[in-house]
Formats: sequence, structure tokens, C-alpha cells
Amino acid sequence: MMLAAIQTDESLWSLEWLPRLPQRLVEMLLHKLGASEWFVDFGGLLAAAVTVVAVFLGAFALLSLIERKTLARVQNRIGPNRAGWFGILQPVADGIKMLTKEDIVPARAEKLLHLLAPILIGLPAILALGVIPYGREWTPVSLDLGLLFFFSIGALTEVSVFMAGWASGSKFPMLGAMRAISQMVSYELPLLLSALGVVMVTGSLSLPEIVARQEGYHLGFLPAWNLLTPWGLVGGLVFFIAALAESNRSPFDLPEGESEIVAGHMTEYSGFKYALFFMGEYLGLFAISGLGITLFLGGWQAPLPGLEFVPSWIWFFGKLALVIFLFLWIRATFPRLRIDQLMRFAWLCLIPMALLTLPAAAIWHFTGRGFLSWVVTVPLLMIPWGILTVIFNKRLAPATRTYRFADS
Amino acid sequence: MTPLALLLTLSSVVFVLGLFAVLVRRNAILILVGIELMLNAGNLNFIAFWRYGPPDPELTGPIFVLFAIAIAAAEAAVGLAIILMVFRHTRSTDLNKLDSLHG
Amino acid sequence: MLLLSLLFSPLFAAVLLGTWPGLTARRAGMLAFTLAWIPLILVAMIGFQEGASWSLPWMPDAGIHLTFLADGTSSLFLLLTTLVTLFSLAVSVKLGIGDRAYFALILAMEAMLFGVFTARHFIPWFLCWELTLIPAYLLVRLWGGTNAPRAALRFFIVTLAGGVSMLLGFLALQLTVGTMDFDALAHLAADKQLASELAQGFSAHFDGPTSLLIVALAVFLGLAVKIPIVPLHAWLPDTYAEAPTPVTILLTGLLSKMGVYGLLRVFLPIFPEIFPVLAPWLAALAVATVWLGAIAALAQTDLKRIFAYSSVNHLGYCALAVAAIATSQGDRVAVSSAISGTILQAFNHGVIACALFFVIALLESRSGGKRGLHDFGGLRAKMPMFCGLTGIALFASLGLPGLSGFIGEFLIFNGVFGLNPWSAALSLVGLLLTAVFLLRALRKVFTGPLPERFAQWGDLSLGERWLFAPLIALIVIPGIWPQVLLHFSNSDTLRLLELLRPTP
Amino acid sequence: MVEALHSHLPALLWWVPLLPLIAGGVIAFLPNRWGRFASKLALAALGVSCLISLGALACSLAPVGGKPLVASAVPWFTFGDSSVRVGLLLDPMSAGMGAMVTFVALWIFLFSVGYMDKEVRFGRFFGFLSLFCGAMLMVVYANSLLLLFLAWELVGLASYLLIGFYFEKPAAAAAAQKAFITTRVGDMAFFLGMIWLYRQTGTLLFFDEGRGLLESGALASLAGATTAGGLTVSAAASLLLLAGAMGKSGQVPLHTWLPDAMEGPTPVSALIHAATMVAAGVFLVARTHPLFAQGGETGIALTACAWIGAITALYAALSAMAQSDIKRILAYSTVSQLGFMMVALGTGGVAAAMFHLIAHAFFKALLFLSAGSVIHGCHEEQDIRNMGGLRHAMPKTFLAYAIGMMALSGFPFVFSGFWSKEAILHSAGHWPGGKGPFLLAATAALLTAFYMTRQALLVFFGKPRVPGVSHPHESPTVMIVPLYVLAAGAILLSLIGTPFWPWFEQWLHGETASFHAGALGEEGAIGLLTLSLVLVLVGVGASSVVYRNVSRDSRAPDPLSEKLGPLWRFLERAMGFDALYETILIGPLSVLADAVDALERRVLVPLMGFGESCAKRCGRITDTTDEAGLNDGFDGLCAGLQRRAQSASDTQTGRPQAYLRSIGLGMSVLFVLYLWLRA
Amino acid sequence: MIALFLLTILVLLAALGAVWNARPVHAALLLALALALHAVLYLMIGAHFIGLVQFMVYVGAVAVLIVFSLLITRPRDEEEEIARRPRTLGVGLLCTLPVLGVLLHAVSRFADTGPVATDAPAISLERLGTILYTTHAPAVLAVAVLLTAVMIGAALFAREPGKKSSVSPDP
Repeated sequence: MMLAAIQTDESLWSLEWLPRLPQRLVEMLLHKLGASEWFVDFGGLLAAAVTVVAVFLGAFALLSLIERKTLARVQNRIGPNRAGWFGILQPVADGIKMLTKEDIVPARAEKLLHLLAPILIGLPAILALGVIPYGREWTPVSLDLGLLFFFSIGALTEVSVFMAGWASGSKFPMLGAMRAISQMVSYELPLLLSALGVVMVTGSLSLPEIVARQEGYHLGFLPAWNLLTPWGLVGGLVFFIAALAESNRSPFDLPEGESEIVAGHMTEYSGFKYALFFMGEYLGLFAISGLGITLFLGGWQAPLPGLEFVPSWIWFFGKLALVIFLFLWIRATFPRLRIDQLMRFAWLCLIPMALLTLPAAAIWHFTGRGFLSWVVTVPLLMIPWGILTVIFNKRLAPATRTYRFADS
Repeated sequence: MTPLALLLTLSSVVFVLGLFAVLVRRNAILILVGIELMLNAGNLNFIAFWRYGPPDPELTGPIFVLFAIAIAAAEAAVGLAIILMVFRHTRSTDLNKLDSLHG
Repeated sequence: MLLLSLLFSPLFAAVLLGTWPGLTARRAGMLAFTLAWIPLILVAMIGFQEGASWSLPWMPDAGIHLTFLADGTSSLFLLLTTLVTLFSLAVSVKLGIGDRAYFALILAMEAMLFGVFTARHFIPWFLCWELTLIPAYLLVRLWGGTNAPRAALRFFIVTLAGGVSMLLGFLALQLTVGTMDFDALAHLAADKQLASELAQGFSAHFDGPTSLLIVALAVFLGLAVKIPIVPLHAWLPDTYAEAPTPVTILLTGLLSKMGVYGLLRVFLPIFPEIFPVLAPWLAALAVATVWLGAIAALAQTDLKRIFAYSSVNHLGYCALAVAAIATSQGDRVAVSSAISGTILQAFNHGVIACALFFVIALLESRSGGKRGLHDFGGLRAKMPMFCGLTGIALFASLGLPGLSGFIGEFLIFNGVFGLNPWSAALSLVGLLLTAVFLLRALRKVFTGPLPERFAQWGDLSLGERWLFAPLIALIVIPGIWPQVLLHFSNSDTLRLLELLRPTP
Repeated sequence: MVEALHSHLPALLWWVPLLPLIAGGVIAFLPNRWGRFASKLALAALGVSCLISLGALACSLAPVGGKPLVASAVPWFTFGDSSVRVGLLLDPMSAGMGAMVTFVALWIFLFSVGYMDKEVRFGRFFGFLSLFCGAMLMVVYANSLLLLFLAWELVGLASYLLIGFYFEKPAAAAAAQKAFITTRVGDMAFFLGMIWLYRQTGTLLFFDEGRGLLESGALASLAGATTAGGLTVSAAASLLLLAGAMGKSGQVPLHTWLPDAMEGPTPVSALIHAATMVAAGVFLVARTHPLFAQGGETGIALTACAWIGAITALYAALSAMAQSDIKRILAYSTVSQLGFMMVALGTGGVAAAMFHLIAHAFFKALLFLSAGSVIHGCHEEQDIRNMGGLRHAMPKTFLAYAIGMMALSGFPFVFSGFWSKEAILHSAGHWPGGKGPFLLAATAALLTAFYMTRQALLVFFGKPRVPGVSHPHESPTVMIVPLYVLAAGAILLSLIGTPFWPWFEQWLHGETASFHAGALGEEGAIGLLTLSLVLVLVGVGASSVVYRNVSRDSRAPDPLSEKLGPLWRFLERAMGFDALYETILIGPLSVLADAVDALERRVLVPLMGFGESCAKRCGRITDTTDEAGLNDGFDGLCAGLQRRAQSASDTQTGRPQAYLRSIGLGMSVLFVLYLWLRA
Repeated sequence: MIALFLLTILVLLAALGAVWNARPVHAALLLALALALHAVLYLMIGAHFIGLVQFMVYVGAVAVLIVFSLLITRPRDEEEEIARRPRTLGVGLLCTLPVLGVLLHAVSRFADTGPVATDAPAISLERLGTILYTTHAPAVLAVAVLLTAVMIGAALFAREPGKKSSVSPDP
């Protein structure tokens, strides 16, 4: 039955089917082996999962290198170039280092939880990746509640971070965990609200549906991506910033801020568990940016009318690379925010704007998505945004720091 | 042993465990745990009856569960806020110490 | 109506004093003084209106009505009460003694005294008799000297015991005769039925005369304690010495007069039959009182105790006169002179005692509480006016003719002579002894060299002179023109004569 | 003018005593600064009353025949239905006495103006003096025994005030008190007598149109009634009145106060203790003489009077001899002269007594005033042993004193003293009751001459014994004039009292004055005259012999004391009467007082305390029973209840879980019940 | 049906652990596990939306909240030891067993009447949304108001009294 699905696809050349290849092969194989129907499905799913994990583990390794290279370039230095040609083998070196390091478990730690925490960090990211539609042909698991699944799985990370922090027994991980949890909880809200706008417009929770809705072009060359609508732009920005915070990166990387609480909830980990943490973090990054792309940048949709021939997943991974680069860029330039500024920014700036996108999107939708809707929604969004920036410029400007010396 | 009976027994047992936790536990927070269990047992009943009970086009069961979940969340939030306030005041969450309202 | 308002005006004043918000001691005193003028005006009106009566049915079925009647003698005593109270209040304010409770108690006592002097039925009489005790006790105890509590307690218990015996006596009367109204009893006694009815009542235990004797003795005991008569007088010197001087003025001026009034208006009319038997004993006791009062006074060094004993001495004469009334065989002149003598002596002694104790009060206030005879000397040089006025008071107390003391004594001795010359002679010697200790006091205090500690003492201030003036007037005027007082008492003396109708 | 005066007399008479009294009252209120005005006021008041009394004297001169000229009666007060009336009486006796008192007092007032000018309480002194004169005049003119008694006491008061005038001196104050007390003893007897009379007769007026005390009706009833002791009432009453008189006139048992009374200023002694007050006693007896005479010539009253008078006369004369204070000698001489008057009254000679009283008033006042000016001159020196040879320094005073001395000791013929004393001896001689009083009186007369000469010699003759005494100076004229007036009086009075022309006696008895040429012819009259002459001369001679060399210095003992020795000291202390009274009266009295006080404190007060203590005891008993029985029982009950309630309330522990458990239990029971019921 | 049975066993174990575990944090985590298993149960039965919502709300928010408050109050473990003493256990059982008896009795009498193992009617989202926002619109609004009130209330409760959450960096 699956082979039939493959054959119906007219242009083998379009490599659309490439991501699905392993899945189909396994299904064919099992089919041949006479496994029962559901076992075949099961096997197919398993294969798909394996392909996704493989792809993104590779991307992870690549990203660790690229990140360090870009940071260096930004800071006008070369970055890792010793391991292999242009430092290309640096990830392998890191991996070997991680594996060979002795795995220390603190005496007072909870043995079981200490082990379980890194695993649970990685699990939600991988599950989340399984839901995102990479190509026209291929979304590993297409659920009609895809988005809801993605966010509920995302909730698991907080529990695992807590476990990590609490299980290591000492005060610093505990504090780091508390900071991380409070940050993630307070940024989950804008994340959901901004996604809600897209859901309201497309009318469905399933991710392939959302991508499908973003097909077509306005005025000939403007792709119908959500980002290019007034509410979409604001929602996208909010989503993008919330995503940064959700994955504890750059301006919001307070939990493991090296200069303050050593490595936050990961201080007591070493060796392979530490690597797992990093993997979990980066996979989380991939997942959240993938979701962002599907919601706002039209998933695997081609940017220009003429480029449909290019296989859809190429567009997906291109956009993904673009977004990741943006992350790295921000990491290199923005200083770390303080915990109260961070919380205040979330509650007093992101959430209101996110809430605003909902009515704006509704109005935009009901006013026929034409020029009129632009005229109405743009001021509706711009004016509050102006007010908020004015307020915040006053508030957020850091007060002159008064140094208190010990003896005074 | 129909799945409905199974689910119902499950929910009763979970409910009783929750009640037991509430009656026995000394720590106020763990009492909340008991309460959560009791609420979930309730939801389970609803879903069980929706699933295995007479077909219900109006989906009153699931809707009721939705509302129950929302309210349970609110209840947990307020309960914990109160417990924290009491903790800040009396430095302990041991319920037996909060017995000033007595005869 | 007039009498009712008289009885209740001091009470109303006392209540007003008690409840007036934020009243300092001095202002309380001034208020009490001004309020005390009202009874004086009322008494004057009663005096001229010649008799006012008022009765209140208390227990109609038991036939007990609270009847009050103000006739001649009682109006005289009422006048004395108002004057003495007014004077005592003025002295307390002048010396700065006592606070609002103190003045309220004095006014309450005044009201009770009005009751005693006008009651015509035993119940109101006895009520007021006992109620005067309470303020007196409190005044002596709370504002008194060092061992005032003990003296006040003894005073209270002894007088109370007397009161109880009197109550028993009258109860016996009530049971047998059926009424306690003085006039009714008097009429019964007059036509000799009292003894027979008593006999029926107590037929089981005693025959007629002895039962009457017992009842009479019981009642007499109550009165004797108050007069006081010798064996029962021991409470007097301590109480008078310990009480603050204004209160002593009240005690000597009024409370002792209750006893005399009681004898005259209550005891005499009710027990004329038994009295001739009782009279010689009473006379003997009276003479003993006179003698003891005079001699004991000689031995005292405290001025207050000297004048306390002089009061005992003077009241001894009254007792003597009352004894004389009963036994002077049919001699109308002697009886009427004895009666008027008693009333006059009681009134005059009230005024003179006031003056004497006022002198002590002044000496005390100036010397800071000292009142021993040897504490003073040669004051006449510095205080001639004060010495002159004290001299008048002392000589009046001595019985110098021309001053009020003499007239009472003349009438009393005129009456007593009929009783038996020897008691008259003896009591005259008592009079002589009075002269001795009074002059001794005058000499010790006023003459001799002036010790330097009194060098800066000035004579009487204007206020003190205004206080002394009315007293001196009340001493001199009756001395020169006794008719002023006798006018009131004559009508009553005549009525008493009919009642007594001395056995032919 | 006399008839005009006659009609207003009863009203006018009241003013005689009242004016000085009012003046006295007014002066009492004047502050000391007004001293001069007070003295003028007193003098004016006395002057007016003197004029009125002289007018009254003039009216009474016309013989009325035994009936009083004026006998007024005014109702004073009524007690019961009987009333008491008082009034004034004008008869020769009172008129004479009144005139004498006002006249002598007037001159003494003048004298004291000079004598007391240095005194700071000048006004007060005159206030007391006029108070005294008013009271004395009331005694003289009183028609009622009660009014007389009233005035009698006022006189006592005035003497108390005047004796105690220098109250800074404790001796003066003690003397004043002693005077008042002793006279008061007499007054008590007087009072008792008065009361007795009043009860017997029912009236106190002397003359009341027949009902009066001294009128026959009352007298008869008094004489008729007898008391338990067998005495007639009149005798008993008169004895009591006599006792009163003795107190006031200083007769033997009650005389001790008079010598001490010299502590007062000299004019006081002159007026009160010479002329007037002491004479009041004699006047009282004279006034009530009819009552005394009820018992007949030798009645108990008159005999007692005579004998007491004689004894006093002799005793006082003897004591006077041994005195060294100039005023005490005169005081004792007054006592002895009063004794003489009593003898006269006792032996029936009312007229002789009155005449001697009036004469004595004049010359004794004269003697006292001259003694006063001597003291004034010698700057308050009173002891005659320190004086001497003053006749040169104070000739005028010496002359006046000499006249007074001669009148007192009875120099013959020229001086009233001689005639009055002779009349007394005459009446004493003829007294049927025995010669005793006559003999005592005669010796007393002798001794009088003796001690008067002694005094004159020691004071005026010889050389001043104490050289240091600053030179004595003569008194100013304002003091000398009264002396001479009194001296003239002492002399002129002899005219009316001689046996030849006994005007005074007849006037008193209401007879018309007639000349008795043959008076000398009566039996024994000549013998009596010669006897009194001899007595005087012998007294003077003996005294001049004993005190011939007066120039010895004051510290030397008195010549007589060497002869008499212990007797002299006995006499000097006036026969120890003061010590006697001290031991028998004042001592036991204070012992008795302490005994009575002790009796009171130790016996009566604890006795009375007995009631108090037993009241406390039974109070304690009821308290304990009440506490143990009732209260504890009830508390126990309450505690039990409370415990149970507590345990019930414990179930409400405040722990929510406990409540939930009970709810759980309850619910399950209900369910089981429900199920059980349904089945 | 077998999967269902297995899952019930797991849920019971997790619930028992949450109730009986002596260490409070473990109890809380076991609670989270129990709630997650509930969610899985819902998914198996076919109520996908409710399962996911259950998972997100309970595991994501409530469990974290409970754990967070445990972190803050850090109760000492031995208190729970006392709680597990036999006496309190006895009392607890005494009170809860009758309730269990009653419930099971009710279940037993009722369970066997219903239809057996019908297939799961799918809950389509649109259907759910339309019902929710038409017949139950007021209820939804009420819950919305309730939730905002709770959020503001909890924020107020948790705020330190007196200290304003000021932005300025002063300590």
C-alpha cells in the first residue's frame, strides 16, 4: 500500500520523497517479511524516527562547530581550526572528549533522578521534531493536533530541568533550576499566544495544514507567508524572541550564565550526561525554530513563484539555517539580561503584544485580507507598540549603577 | 470485566488514595497532591462514561473535564499561593502547627 | 409640704454634690455651704408658720404612718441643726478639710437630724436616729486623727447597742399596745392604761409595773447612751478628740442634743407613770455625769478632750433637769422651768460648743495640728480680738449671767431644787469645777509670756471674724433677752404640762 | 427741778448703770489706737450717770418714810406660764451708795488717766473700768435678786479682767483666776440661796407692791417654813446670801484672793478692792437685812455675820502688820475694815455699817491712789523696805497720804473714820449676843493704827534706804487733784455721821434729820468715845516706838520680826491660808481628776471595747464557716464542670485533617445506613 | 484492553507512590507521573485533545508549581515519617476504606449494565469548539474571569508584603 503511495508521485526526480526513503524501505522490507499490518506501520514509524534523529544529530554536531566559528568571526578571531581541515572535526573531538570524561555523581545527589534528568531533557525535543512537516511529502508524524502536541511536550522540559537542578543536591543547581523554570514558564505564555494567532487564521491545529495555508503569492512576488501580514510580523517577532528565551539562548541564557551560577542546573553533570544536556538544548533549538518556520515562514513553501521545482524540504532546511544563523548572530551581539529585566520584558511587553495580535488577526481575517485590512490592522498594532517602546525606554534604561563598597 | 468497570474501579481507587493522602499527610502541599488525584479521578470517570457510556453528541463529559482541568489548575495556584504565604508567616507547612482556630 | 421639702433639701443637696462632675474639694465645700442655706430659710418659714406636719403611709395595714410634726421646741432644734451644720461647713471650707464625699455626708446627717427632731412616730424617728450614725461614723473614721478607726467603731457599736435596746422596748409596746405613735402612746400613758395593757401583754412573765419598768429602762438606755450619762459616756472623749474639728462641732452641737430631745419629747410623755421611780436614779447619774465631766476635764491636757468633757458636764445638767421634771411634786413653776431650762440649755450648749470647737479649729489650723494645752501661751498679746471672743464663749459655757449659758442653768436649777436641794447643791459645785477647768484653759492658752514661735501670728482674719460674729451674737442675745428662744418652747412646755399633769 | 426729775426718775434711773455698760461695750470694739478717745468716752459716760445718781440722791433726800422712792419692775422672760420680772429700786441706801460709787469712780478715772498714760492698752483699761462701774451700779440699784446676782457676776468678771490686765505676768493671770474662782464659790452659795428664796416666795423682786421679797408677806412665809435641819428657810437663805457676801467682800475663809488682786494696776485696786466691789458684799447683806433680821437680834444669821466680821477684822489686822508690800498692807487693812462692817451689820447697825462703808470708800481710795502715785514716783517700786524719806521728794502725795492714814486709823474728831468706827464699836458694845465681837473689833482697831503708822514711817520718814534708787519725782497734777478731792471727802463725811447729828442714820431709816444734843448723855457713849481715842493713840505710839530708827538699810530685818521671830513669818504668809487651801483643796482635786481619768481610760473604755471584740470574734467565726463550707464546695463543683467542658472542647483541635476524618467517618456511616435501609 | 489494564496498574502504582512516599519531592514527581499516565490513558481512550490538554496543564503547570513550592518550603523529610506511623495509617484507613467500599459497591452494581467496548467516537476539534463556544459560552467566559482573578490573586499573595517589585537594581 505504501509503495503505491510512492509510485503515485509523478516526479521521482523532485527528490520530494528523499526524506521518506528510509521509512518506505523498511516498510517494504517488513511487508516482504510478512509482518502483520500494524507491525509494518510500527516499523515504518520507527524508521522515520530514526531518520529524523540521525538528521538532526548531524545538524547538532555541525551547529556546535558553526556556532563557535561564527562567534569567533564576529569577534574578529578565527575560532576552532585545529581539529581537521578548518576545524571541521572539532565536533568529533568534542564528542570523544565528552565520552571519555569520567562521569562524576555528587554524593548527596538522588542517584535515579540524576540519571533520568538528561534523558528527559532530550526526549521532548526529539518528539517535537517528529511532528514538524519538513517537506511537501514528508512529515514524520502528521497529527491534526500537532501544535498542541508540540507545546504540551514542551512543558516536559521544565520538569526535567527541575529534576536536574534538584537531583544534584547542592544550592547552586537548585537556584539555577528555579531561574530556568521561572524564565521558561513566563516565556511559554507569549509563545503560545503568538502561535494562537496563526491557529485562528488557519483554523486548524495541524502543522501541514498551516503550511498548506501559506501557499500562493500576493502581488505576484510576495509569498503568502504569515510573517508578511501585519499581525504575523508582530506575532513572528514575539514568537522568535520567546523561542530564544524558551531555549535559554543568548540574551536569555541566564540559567547557565557562566559568570554567575557556574553552569546553572548542569553544574553537577560531567561527561556524557553533560553532552546529553547540550544535545537536548540544541535539538530544542531546532524544534522551536522549525515550528517558527512552519507557522510564520511558510514551512517548506518556496519564497518565489518560480522556484516550485526545488524539493520542498530544501526550502525548509534553508530557512532553518537562516533562523539558526540569526540566533547565533544575536548570541554574539546582545549582552545577558538580568532576571528582573527578563521577567518584566516578558510580562509587560511580549504578552500584551501577543494578545494584540489576536484581535488584529481576527480583524485582518474578517476584513478580507486585502488592502483595507492592512490599513486597519497596522495602526491597531503600531500605536500600542509605540506606547510600549516609549514606556520601556524610560523604564528599561538601566539606572546608573551605584557601587556599594563593603566598608561604606 | 468491561473497560468501563475497570476504569471506574481505577477512578474510585485513585479517588480513595487521594482522600487517604489528604487525611494522612502532614505537609499542606502533599495534601494538594491528594486533591489533584481526587480531581483526576473525577475526570477519569467523566471520560470513562463518555467513552463507554451511552453516546453523547453534545460531548458534555469532555467539556466538563476541560472546565474541571481549568479550575483544578486555578485551585492549585491559589492553594499554593496561600500555603506559601502561611509558610512565610509561620515558617512551616506542617498542617498540625496551623491549629489556632480551635475550641 | 414645707416640712417635706425641709427633710429632703439636704438629701437633694448631698446627691447633687455626689454627682456634680469634676468637683474639687474647695468648690464642693462652697457648693455645700450655699446649698445649706436652703434648710435655714425653710426652718425660718416653719418657725413663723408655727408648726408644719407631714405624714406618709408606710405600712398602712400595720397602722404605721411616717408622721412628722414641727412644733415649738422641735423648730428650735431644727434651727440649731441648720445653724450648726452651716457653721461646720463654713469651718471645713475655711480649714480646707474634707472633699465632696465629706460634705455630702454632713448634709445627709443634717437631713437625718431634721427627721429625728420632727418625727412623731417611732419608725421614722428610729430610722433617722440610726441613719445619723452612719455619716457620723464615716466622717470620724475617714477624716479623723491617728486612731480614729477604733474610736469611731466604738462610738458606732455603743450607740447602735443603745438603739437596739430602744427598738426592743418599742417593739414590746407595739406588740402589746398595738401602736408606736408617740402622741397615741402619750395619751394612753396619760390616762394610766399603758401599764395595764403592758401587763396583759406580758402577763405570762411579769406583772404590770415591772414590765413597764423593763420597757422604760430599755428605751432609756438607748437615750442615755446618746446624752451621754456617766457609765455610757466613755466613747465620747475619744470620738470627739479623734474626729476632725468641724465634725466634732456637729457631734457636740447636734448628736448629743438628740438624746436630750429624745428624753424630753419621747421618753417623758410615754412613761410618766414609771418616771417618778426612775427619776432619783437618773438624778444621781446626772450629778455623777456633771461631776465626772468636770473632774476628768481637769486632768486633760488636750484642748479637744477638755471641751468634750465639758459637753458631758453640760449635758449632765440637762439630764438632771429632765429627772427633776418628773418628780417635782405638783409645782407647775418648777416643772415648766425645768422643761424650758432643758430646751434652752440644749440649744445654748449647741451654740457654745460650736464656738469653743471653732476656737480649737483655729488654733489647730494656725499651729499645724497641735492642740495640747501646753503648746500655747500668751496669745492675747498677738490676738486680742480672738482672745476676747474666746473669753466670751468660755464665760458663756461657764454660765456667766448676761450670756446665754446662765439662763438655762437658772431655769434648770430652779426646777432641780424641787427634786432635792442636795443634788442641786452638788451640781452647783460641779458648775464651780467647770469654771475651774475652763479658766485654767483660758489662762494656759492666752496669758503668760509670748513664746517666740507665735511671734508672727496675726489676729483673726476677716473671714474668721465673720464666722465668729453670728456665734457671739447667738451667745449674747439670748443671754440678754431669753424670750427670743423661750417664745418657741413655751407652747410646747404647756402641752407637756397637760400631759404630765403632775400627780396631785 | 426736783419734781421734774422725780417724774422721769424710774426711766432715767435705768441709764445710770446702762451708760457705763454701753461705754464699756463700745470701747471693747475700739482698736488700741483710739485709747485717748476711749478714756474720754468712759469719763463722759460716768460723768452723766454720776449727775443722774446725784439727782436721784437729791430726790431721795426728802423723807419718804421707809418706802422706796422707786421700785420698778419690767417683765424679762417667761418660761411655761410663769414669768420673771426685773427692775430698779431707789431708796436712801441705794441712792447714797450709788452717788458714792459714781463720785469716787469718777475721780479714780481721772487719776488713772495720768497713771496709765504709758500703757499700750490704755483704751482697753478704761473699757473694763466702765464695764465694772456699770455692773456695780446695777448691783446698787437692783430691785430684783436675780438682776443683782447678774450684776454681781458681771462685777466678778470685771475684777477678773482688771486684775489680769497685765496678762503677760503669769502671777497676774493666776491672781485673776484665783479671784474669780474664790468669788464664784461665794456666788454659788448666793445662787442657791436665791433659787431657794424664789421657790419659797415665787418672786425675786425686793419690793413689788407688797409681794416683794423684802416685804412682810414673803418674809413671814419664809420665816414660817422650816427646812430639814430645823433652820427656818429665811435663816438658811440668809446664811447662803452671807456666804455670797463673804466671797465677794473677802471675809476670812474666802479672802485669799484680795491680797493677790494687788497684781492689777493701782487705780484698779483703789476703785475695786477698796471702794466699791468689796463693799458689794456688805451692801448685799445690808440690802437684805430684813431677811437676816427675821431670826431676831441674836438670830443665827446675824450672829454668824458678827462673829465672821470680828474674826476677819482681827486676822487681817494681824497679817497687815507683817507685810512689806505697800499695796498688800492696804489690801489687808481693807479686809479688816470689811470685817468691821460685817460686825456692824451683825450687831444691828445697818446705818453704822453703811456710813463706815462710804467713809472707808473715800479714805481707802485716797490711800491706794497715794500709794499709786508713790509707786509711780519710785518707778514701779512697791516694797516699802526699799523706800524711805519720801516726804521731801513727794510732799503733796505725803500730805494726802497722811490725811488718809489718819482717817483710816481713826484720828479723833476731824476724820470720818473715827466716827464710823466709834459707831460700830457702839453698836457692837450694845449687841445682846455677847461681848466677843466687841473685844475683837477693839483690838483690830488698835492694830489698824499700829500698822498704818508703821507704813507711814517706813515710806515717808527717815532717809531713803536704797541709795541707788533714782530720785523719786512728784506725780503730775492730774493725779494730785483727785487725791485732794478724796481727802476733802474723807474729812467732810464726818459731819453727817457724828452721834450728835446722826443725819445719815435718820436718812437711811427715812426719819427726818434732827439734832441730838444729848447724844453724849446716853449710857456709855462717853466711855466708848474715850476708849476708841485711847486705842488709836496706843497704836500710833507703839508703832513709832518700834520703828523709831527708820534709817537702817532695807536688807536689815524688820524690828518687829526680831521680837516675834517665827510668829512674824507666820503673819507674813498671812497665816498660811494659801498653803492650807493648796493642800486641802487643789491637791486632792488634781489627784481626784487623775484618778477619774485613769478610771475612764482603764475601766470604762475597755468595758465598752468588750462589745466590739466579741462582735469581731463572731464575725470571724461566720466568715470561716462560710468560706470553708459554701465557697469551697461551690468552687469544687464549678471546677469539675469546667474540666469536662475543657475536654469536650479539646476535640476541636483546629487541625483540618481531624475534621475531614470525622466527616469521612460520618459519610460512610450514613451511606451504610442508607444502603442497609434500602436493602 | 490489555494495554488499558497495564496502564491502570501503572497509574495505581504511581498514585500509591505519590500518596505514600516519605520524601515529599519524590511524591510530587510521582504525582506528575500519575497525571501523565492519566493523560496517556485519555489518549488511548480516544480523547486526544483532553489528554494533551491534561498533559500540558497538569504536568506542565501544576506539577511544576507543586514541585516549585516544595523547593521553596523544603519540608524536612522526617515530618512525613511521623505521618506514616501506624497509628495515623490506621486512622486514615479507618476513614477511607468504608468510602472505598461504598464506591466499589456502587460501581459493581452499575458496571455490568452498560454496552461493552464500543468503538471510540472521535472528538473532532471543530465540534468541540462549536459546542464550547455556543452552548457553554457563558461558562467559558466565567472560567476566563476566574483564571485571570486567580492569576492576579496568586501574584498578590506571593508578593512580599510592602516591597514593590521595583525595577531599579537597588537591593
